[in-house]
Amino acid sequence: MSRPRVAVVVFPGTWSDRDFMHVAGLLDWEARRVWHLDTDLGDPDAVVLPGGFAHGDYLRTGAIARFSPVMRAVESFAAAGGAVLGSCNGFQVLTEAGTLPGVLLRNDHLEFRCDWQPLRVERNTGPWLGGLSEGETISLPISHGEGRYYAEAAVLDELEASGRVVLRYADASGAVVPEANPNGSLRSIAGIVNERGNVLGLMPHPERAAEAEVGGTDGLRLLRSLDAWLVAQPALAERRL
Amino acid sequence: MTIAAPAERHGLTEAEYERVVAALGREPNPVELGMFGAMWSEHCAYKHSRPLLGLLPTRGERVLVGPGENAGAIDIGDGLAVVFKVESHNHPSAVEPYQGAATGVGGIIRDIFTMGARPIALLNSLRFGPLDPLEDASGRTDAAAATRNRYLLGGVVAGIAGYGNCIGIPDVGGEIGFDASYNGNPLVNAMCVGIARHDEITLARAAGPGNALLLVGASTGRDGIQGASFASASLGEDRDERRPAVQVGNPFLEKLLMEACLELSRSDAVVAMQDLGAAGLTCALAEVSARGGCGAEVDLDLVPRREPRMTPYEVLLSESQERMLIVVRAGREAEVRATFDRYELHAATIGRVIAEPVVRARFAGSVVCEVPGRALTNDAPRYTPPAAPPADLAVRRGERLDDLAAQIPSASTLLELLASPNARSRRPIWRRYDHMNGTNTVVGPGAGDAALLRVKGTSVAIALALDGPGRIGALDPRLAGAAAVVEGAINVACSGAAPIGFTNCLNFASPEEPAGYWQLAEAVAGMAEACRTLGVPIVSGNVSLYNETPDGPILPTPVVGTVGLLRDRAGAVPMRWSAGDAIWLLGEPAWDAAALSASELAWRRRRFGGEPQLDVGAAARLVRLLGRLAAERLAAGAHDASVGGLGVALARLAIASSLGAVVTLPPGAAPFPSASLFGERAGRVLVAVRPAVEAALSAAAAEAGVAAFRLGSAGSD
Amino acid sequence: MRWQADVHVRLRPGIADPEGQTIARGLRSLGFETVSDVRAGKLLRLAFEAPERISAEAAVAEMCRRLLANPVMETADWELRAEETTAVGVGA
Amino acid sequence: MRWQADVHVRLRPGIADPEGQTIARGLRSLGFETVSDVRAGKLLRLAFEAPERISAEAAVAEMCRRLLANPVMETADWELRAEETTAVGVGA
Ligand SMILES: Nc1ncnc2c1ncn2[C@@H]1O[C@H](COP(=O)(O)OP(=O)(O)O)[C@@H](O)[C@H]1O
Ligand SMILES: [Mg+2]
Repeated sequence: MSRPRVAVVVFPGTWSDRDFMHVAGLLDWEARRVWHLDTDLGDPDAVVLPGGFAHGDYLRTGAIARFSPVMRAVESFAAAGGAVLGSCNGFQVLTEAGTLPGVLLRNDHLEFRCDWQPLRVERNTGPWLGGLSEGETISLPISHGEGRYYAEAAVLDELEASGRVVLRYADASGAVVPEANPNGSLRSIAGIVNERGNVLGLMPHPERAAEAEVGGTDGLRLLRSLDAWLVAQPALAERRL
Repeated sequence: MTIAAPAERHGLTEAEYERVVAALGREPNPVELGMFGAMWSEHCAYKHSRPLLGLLPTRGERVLVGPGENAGAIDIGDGLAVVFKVESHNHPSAVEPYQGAATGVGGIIRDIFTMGARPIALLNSLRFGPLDPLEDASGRTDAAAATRNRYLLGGVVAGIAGYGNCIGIPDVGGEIGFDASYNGNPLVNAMCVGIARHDEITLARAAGPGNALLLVGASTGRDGIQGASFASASLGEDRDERRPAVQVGNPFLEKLLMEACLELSRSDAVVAMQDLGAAGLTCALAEVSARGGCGAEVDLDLVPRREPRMTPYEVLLSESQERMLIVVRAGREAEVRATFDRYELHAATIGRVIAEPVVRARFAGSVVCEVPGRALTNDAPRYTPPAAPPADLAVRRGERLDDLAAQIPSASTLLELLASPNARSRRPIWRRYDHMNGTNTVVGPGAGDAALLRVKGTSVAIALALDGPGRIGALDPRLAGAAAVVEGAINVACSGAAPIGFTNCLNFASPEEPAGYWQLAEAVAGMAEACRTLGVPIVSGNVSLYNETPDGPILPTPVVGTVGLLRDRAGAVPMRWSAGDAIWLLGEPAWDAAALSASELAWRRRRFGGEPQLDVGAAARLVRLLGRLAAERLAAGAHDASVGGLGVALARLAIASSLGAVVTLPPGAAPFPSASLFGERAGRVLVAVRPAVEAALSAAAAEAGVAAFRLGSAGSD
Repeated sequence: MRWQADVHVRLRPGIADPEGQTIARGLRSLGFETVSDVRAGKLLRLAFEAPERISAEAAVAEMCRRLLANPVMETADWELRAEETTAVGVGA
Repeated sequence: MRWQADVHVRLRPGIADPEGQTIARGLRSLGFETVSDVRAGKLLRLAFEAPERISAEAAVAEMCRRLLANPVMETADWELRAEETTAVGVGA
């Protein structure tokens, strides 16, 4: 199969696009930046919404970004079942846009937190998690001031029941305990997927964990999941012939 | 027109006023007087420090740009340069810690991208008064002062984090210290490091009459008017009246400015770039034109404003943040403007470069100022005031510490030092900074003596450290200057890198007091000597004077930023030992009682005197040896002794390695065991060595003329 | 006609408010021991134009709905006044 | 007696307000083109006790001065009401 074509969405205050582009090189993806004012994603196989402070994160993270012209294209791409990854600020934008439920509030300790964080992989379905094993503990950097996942109890129950809570903050042994929760997220939620499972939102930064030299490679494994998923999508494969 | 202000108001003395009249050949008008007041302030003109700075070595084979531009630049091979500078924002942080620190970070980042370099790292050096009255052995900190210090620390760290995290530049290291002399006068020094291709380095020299002057970024408000003169006065009781409108940073806007300017630095449509900092538009116009040997003519009506009814004086001296002056080749404005448009930035053409070497501004049709750029910059007065050591210095230096030094060290003393504010873990600070953005951080904060950043696309890493000298300055400011340089060089050398350049920030009290000027002069001389001995130049820096409150001056605090180069980062040396490693101490031993002077232990025991020492020549040999040990893969781990001496350094290695060690100090340490274990004399490094190469290590040390002692081995519980 | 609206954005009851809690703790440690609760919210003063009060009200409501508050966690109410007059109306 | 105070912390006039500016730009790009200005501030709802209105007023004033607003760049005003009554007074 040809190289995955990945659109990396760039809002004015986005910065992880540069790191995603670097990792795309390691993964041999054909990645392209798409400016937030563009209305056309350029027919990609997957879309990434990277970390940053889209519009300075003034008012609320992602509040203004969700109205950017590019978001209409992202939403219809997602609605059509395309693979979408929102990391950190990208996750915040997706919740503001209503593509994913809930909201990310200020960390319970009120501080920004940057660290390596163990995560338990709860589900390994969908485009982004297939390369991981259920129940395994991976380590990815977190770097955010507003990552406290919140949703009403009924929404949380529905997420749990449908297996859409895919990543939880854990300790090094994989135990999901309050002490390992870096921001006060309800039910230690670090990542969720939409109903169809094609859209993943997570607070951690997989693109920062792609080389041993800078601390780890679990992020590379996560991102590489896309390749196999694309091959397994008959509709996509056909389109790409 | 503005109200006529007396020369006094602008901080100029009568003699300086006469000098202005002589430079202009006439009386200045009120606007011009305000411009001179700001430009001839200590902050902009370096009146008391410029003659001293001449002592610093600034040249070297690798130096591409030395002092005088927005930042220094040094060649690191592969057609790349490292561009860096450190700057203070002490006074603004004392008034509004969050915004003061945030705008300090914003300012130093602008200095780097103005040069056409992409910022890849920030570091910060901080000083505060004690957070708890019980932590102040000098007894000068009451509960209210401690509460204020906690508020300042919280605000400053949040401000550094707020700006750096938002703009997306990792903060990879720094240092922090506490002493009662910083009560109410914290120090906030921020360093920024960027990488540029040689051919994209952009200087701030206007040229080509007819070229356009573009003002880009934030609109202009009444922010920080007279900020330069504020920064040049002590934080006295009248500081409320002096207080300029607090500047508020906008890292989001600066991100856009940065991306646009970096894109433009690759275009030949841009002749020069200059950021607007202290003294705002006045300083930017004066500096670009003076550097370029030409002039500038602007129409102040074209400056986008945030507030109504601003006077020409206010427009010329506003310190609104996130603004850049861009000199654009005539006829290419549309193209440059299109780039700024793409980043949703407003760019206004406010004037032109002219051949005549003056800064001329119009407002509502008439000329409101016409001043030679050089008069505002190069012709500022220079002073060499009287210098004299503090009257009680000889007495304090005469204090003997033998009794303390002879005490048998106890585990509880070690624990006390490890937990002391000046030595305890900095994790609560650095985990609030994004230190991984850009995925270049090979060694981040807390993991080594220096941060190590890879340069993508090369085999190279650069090592970064920012260091101040602790309390030595109270007893020997010359040594303090030297110690800051030596500590920086050793910190980068511990990671295997060779130091290639320094930047510095001189934080001192009033130079108008003989003791204050003496401290400044001594420290600069000590820095200069140490740089010469190491053969490493200083390529940029900043001076912050008048750091004092009614309670007294701060400790002399020369802060040094060090950049090291590691050609092959696969050979980086970690701060760690492994089971079975032999542990060696390299460097001149400090087994004498004087090694305790100015140490954390002595201070905690209310022993504030003594005669600190440092053998800079030996330290330079050690730095070179460490480079060789890394290159030959002889060192498996390294860490230098600093606060808390060898004792704390050993404990830190044990913690970092999750593995203990058994060590025995050599017989020479016996007479003064506490000094040997807790003395803080710089120039000593602990090295972990695989047993197979111990002989090679000791031969290399002997050859380098570096003293070496085998202390024990790791892993034997 | 020019209008000024003071929009108050508050966290929904029941949502944890660590910022408010921290301020409450700070106040108590400063000696204001009776402070039992603090809730932190946002205050936004908007200046805009609209032909008449009814359309001004509608505009503010719409701005709140679309951007200023996220209904998952926040509520908004406002005070609207015509500039250069003192009439005050309260909406929600 | 229990009191509730709504404290409004605003930036002093003339102090730059990047958050307000960004929100204003956001509103304009959503089609609310007449929005000329937004100033962002904080809204703090305090619950505390004080024997009577006069001491309650004094307490809020003191809390603002000592913690809630930095006078270098902010001003504070408030509305104070006794809980379980509807009397409203305005202070500054
Ligand atoms: N203000 C700060 N900001 C960021 N990192 C810091 C700060 N202060 C200290 N650090 C980091 O914490 C670690 C320990 O610092 P320090 O105690 O000064 O080390 P040492 O004395 O061993 O040289 C270093 O990695 C340093 O970069
Ligand atoms: Mg060190």
